[in-house]
Amino acid sequence: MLGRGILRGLIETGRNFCGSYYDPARLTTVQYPEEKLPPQENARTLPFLVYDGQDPLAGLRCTACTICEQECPAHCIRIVKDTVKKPDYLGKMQFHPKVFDIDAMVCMSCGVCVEVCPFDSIKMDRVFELAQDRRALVLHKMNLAKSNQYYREIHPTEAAAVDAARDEEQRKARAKKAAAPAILTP
Amino acid sequence: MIAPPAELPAPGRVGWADHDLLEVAMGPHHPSTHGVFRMNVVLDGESVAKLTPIFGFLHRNHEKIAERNSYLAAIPYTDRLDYICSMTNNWAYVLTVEKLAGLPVPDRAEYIRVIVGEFTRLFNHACMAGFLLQDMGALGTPLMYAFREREKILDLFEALSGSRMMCNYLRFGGVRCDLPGGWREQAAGVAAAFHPFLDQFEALLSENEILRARTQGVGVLPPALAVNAGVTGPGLRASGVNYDIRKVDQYGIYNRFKFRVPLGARGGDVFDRYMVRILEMRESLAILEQALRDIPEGVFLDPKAKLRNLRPKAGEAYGRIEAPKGELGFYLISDGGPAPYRYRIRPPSLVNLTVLEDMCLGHAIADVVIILGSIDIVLGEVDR
Amino acid sequence: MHTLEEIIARVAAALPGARLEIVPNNSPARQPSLLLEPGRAVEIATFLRDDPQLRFDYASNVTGVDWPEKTVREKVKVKKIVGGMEQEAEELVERKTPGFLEAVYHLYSMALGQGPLILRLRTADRSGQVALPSLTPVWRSCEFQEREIFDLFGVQFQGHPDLRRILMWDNFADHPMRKDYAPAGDQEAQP
Amino acid sequence: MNALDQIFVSTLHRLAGFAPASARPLVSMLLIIAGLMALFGTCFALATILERKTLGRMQNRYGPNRVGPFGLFQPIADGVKMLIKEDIVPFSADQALHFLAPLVLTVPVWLAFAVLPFGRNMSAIELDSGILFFFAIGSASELAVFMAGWSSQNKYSLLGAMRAIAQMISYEVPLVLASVPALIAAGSLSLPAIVQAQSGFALGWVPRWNVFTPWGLAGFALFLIAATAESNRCPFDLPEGESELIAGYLTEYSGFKYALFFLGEYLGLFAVTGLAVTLFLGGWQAPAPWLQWLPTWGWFALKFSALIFLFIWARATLPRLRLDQLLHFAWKFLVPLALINLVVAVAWCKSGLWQFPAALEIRWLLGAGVLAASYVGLGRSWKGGYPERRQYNYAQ
Repeated sequence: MLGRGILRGLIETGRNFCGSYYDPARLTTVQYPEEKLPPQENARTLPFLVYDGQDPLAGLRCTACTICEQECPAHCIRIVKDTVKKPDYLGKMQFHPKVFDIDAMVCMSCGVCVEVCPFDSIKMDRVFELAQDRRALVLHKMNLAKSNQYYREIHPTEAAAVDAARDEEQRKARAKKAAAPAILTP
Repeated sequence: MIAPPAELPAPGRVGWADHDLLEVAMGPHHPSTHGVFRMNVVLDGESVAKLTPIFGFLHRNHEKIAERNSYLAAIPYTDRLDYICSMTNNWAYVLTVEKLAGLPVPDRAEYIRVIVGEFTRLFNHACMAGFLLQDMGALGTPLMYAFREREKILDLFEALSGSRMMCNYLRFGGVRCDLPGGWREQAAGVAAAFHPFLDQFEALLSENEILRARTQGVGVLPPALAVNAGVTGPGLRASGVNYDIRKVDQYGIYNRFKFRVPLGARGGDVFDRYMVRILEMRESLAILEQALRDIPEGVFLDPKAKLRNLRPKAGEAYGRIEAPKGELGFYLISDGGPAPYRYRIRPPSLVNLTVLEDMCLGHAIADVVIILGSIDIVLGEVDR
Repeated sequence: MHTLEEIIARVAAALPGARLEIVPNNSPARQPSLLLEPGRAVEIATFLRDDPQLRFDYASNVTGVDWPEKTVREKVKVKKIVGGMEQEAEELVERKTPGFLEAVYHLYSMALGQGPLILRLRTADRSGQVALPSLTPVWRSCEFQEREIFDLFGVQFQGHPDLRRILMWDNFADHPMRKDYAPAGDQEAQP
Repeated sequence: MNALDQIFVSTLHRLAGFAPASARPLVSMLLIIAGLMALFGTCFALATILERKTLGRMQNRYGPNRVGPFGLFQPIADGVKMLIKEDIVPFSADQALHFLAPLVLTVPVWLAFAVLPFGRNMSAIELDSGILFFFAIGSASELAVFMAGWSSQNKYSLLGAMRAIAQMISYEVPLVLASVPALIAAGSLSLPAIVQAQSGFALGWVPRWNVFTPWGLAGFALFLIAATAESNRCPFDLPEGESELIAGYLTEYSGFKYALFFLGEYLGLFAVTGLAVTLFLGGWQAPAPWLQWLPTWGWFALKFSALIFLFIWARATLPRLRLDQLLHFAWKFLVPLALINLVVAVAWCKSGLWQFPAALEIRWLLGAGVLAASYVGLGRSWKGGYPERRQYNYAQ
């Protein structure tokens, strides 16, 4: 009978119309500024540098090894190595970046730098309200540095795993150091 | 058409003197061309006399970029090829590099790849049906239904890979990270909720007389022309040719799943292409249920897989997968260096457009829009 | 799945005097290819498509590859008089292999479900004679992809129904995908 | 409850009383005009917002709710935006025609409201041939659409205008044919008389509305389909099919002229809905005897908004027909069905004289049978329209 399909379609949208008043599955709008969806734990936007302790610049984990600069697909990271060496969390003397710029206009937040970084010093942030009125979109070391505490907040499971590995290495290094003097004094 | 007064510029007068033909440029700034795609349509009254597609508006020379960067650095760029199905783009590229370098892939990673690949096919076909109806004038209701389901799947992808559309999730020899806790149950829930959505979608559309009147017998693609013109994917199967790369190449672990390949019933018109995609969605759901049920535990990335300086031996490889839009292939030539010597993408959308003019000749201008919608192209992949 | 040798035998039997060469490919993908001489390419292609045994009815992918001149330094055994005695001696010889443009066709058989047969067509050199026979009359799927090779590599396909640029704008002069392409104007904006 | 029912009529007389006796008819007419324009102006504003909210709800979203409580000030915002927007006229456009087109579309539509009976003796003019006047006015909109399409000198608007002309003319015929049975039943062309003919209740509780007779139901369905096509609403919104012709004859219009076109389209819809309510749903008659205490214009408003909801509902669901199918549907399906409906209606009125028992039931069954048979027969004969059901097989 001509029109039966049209009627079934009308019934379908009718059911949706009535359903939208009582069935949450049929009204899926999130009114953005007032209601906000809880951010996913794995979400990633622009990268940031992790620092330990209190002082953002001194506590940076980054050792300016420029692996991320080479591997970045969009070539948006620029690193200038500092001349003086400073001890890192294992006591080894490491360089530190004098200049660490990320051009936020070029970065496509792909996360490749996080994967290739051997020192867990660069991680992906989760903040996505990045609109600003200034055109200064080249993020310098100062704007990039964020505390490990903040990192543990936004990516709990990942941060816990990273911290556990670092503590393990620190413990092994300290145990090696404690055992080392015994060998030196025959 | 009444001749315009002499002093006014003659609108688009075409060479054919004897016929009053009207040359209309549809696109690139046109509401229904699925991106920046332009068609110069020569109209004889309302029916199409000639149609020339024009591409290149979204050309970023992705292949040149990939030939300058390392193998790993090309993966985030493959997300931007067919920007609706980023996971399957990654898969095609990673599959080819694994073929080129001979890298083994653990079982759990293969299962994860099938799961995310089939999820991508689900919402790609749903979006295609939604956009097709939008072109037909159904004010976005089917599109909104399709997008509502797509949002659920994109949330799963964001929980898994970090980003909704630009997933950058697959790596050579596996996947970037394991399934987060509870993801499998959520995914099973979303897959289960997809059946009622499909019934709702079919109730709204497949029976609709206006939809059938507008699409049956429109844009018929004969099988012989389809094969010769290299049309692949649901468009080819709608013409009755049984060629699904998941069954032909059996890449990944598709031979472990039981699923059927729907074929067109009436020689491949727009309605067939629409219905084949709807039936394919049900098959993808069947695969998803099987994959989610028996995904094994174990390592998700081959331990020996080198992430950074992967330098495959000199040689070449052509790998291809059944992407939602057709056969997506990658052809890599390596000269032993860190970057591919030649990096070529076989775009299903571009090759499927070869037959656009053949299907549109003689149809009304309203049908041209629907035929283009039924081919399901994405300009990121056409122009690369 | 026919091995390349069988295919060459069949082609030689059907088209006497057609010279086909096997180009090895030692990557784990094990996909060796067939080098055709451009003169009889269309004939061979039509045979490959229509032969009941082969039926390669689907040209999946058409790729352009640019092989510029390479100076190859090889150690060559040369007889040389050293200190009055004739000896074998290693010597570095610089050999320039001529550059050429190449069109690679990946063929599949949808009817028989057979895997990739790879054909290679090579031009004489990279500047003057860059003409190749177009295989669009045989497989229509090559139409847009051959236009792309013409646009990005500069290979002139003879017999192509509508050879013009497909991606770049029409009055663009150079061919961007060539290895020696230097983009005019500003370099990539370094941060 | 007569006071509340006649509240508008009494206030009108009281206000007209202030004017001198000679000017009284003029003043009362001016008051009526002012009242109608105010009423249907706000009705237009409300309709735009309620349409967008209803469409939204059917698509699992809210619809505009940011401007004012529940988005009710949205029409004001749209109106202001339309006023502020620059009014671009294409250089090669025919200036005079381009300017006149929206006016020629909107002004006649206001006239159509003069004859509609909104309540008991509440129609602006009591014309004897009210429906004739209505259809004469209704056909002026085609001219305006073509003026707009032609004067914009734009390919798309020309295609859109030619489509609009073909569609509107071919749907004028079933519109008129579908309303003729109601006239036969009432035996007069004047709308209040038609409403009067539909008063009273058969068997105690079934109102004597035309829609409860077989020919009335068929006529009502035909009338609604033709009315959708007449007012260019989905599934017949071909003239400004966005996906193909950008905006059809509206492409070159912007600013307030664009808003005028929308006003004209909505008013056309209101007028045709008002006529449908008058002809088939018993105008301002109450549906049940114990409900008659409610004011009559209230019942008219209720039925009116129910029909408007029906149009919005169709717009959310149905895709658009192609031009040839649209014309085929009109001439090969609606017009024959309307003619058959006419024959059944005449037989129905003549058979009122049968005396033998159960005359009413037999009459009903006969009418319904003939109409149903012709509906299915015509449906099957329409090759394009009757889509085949396809069986999809799977590879091995």
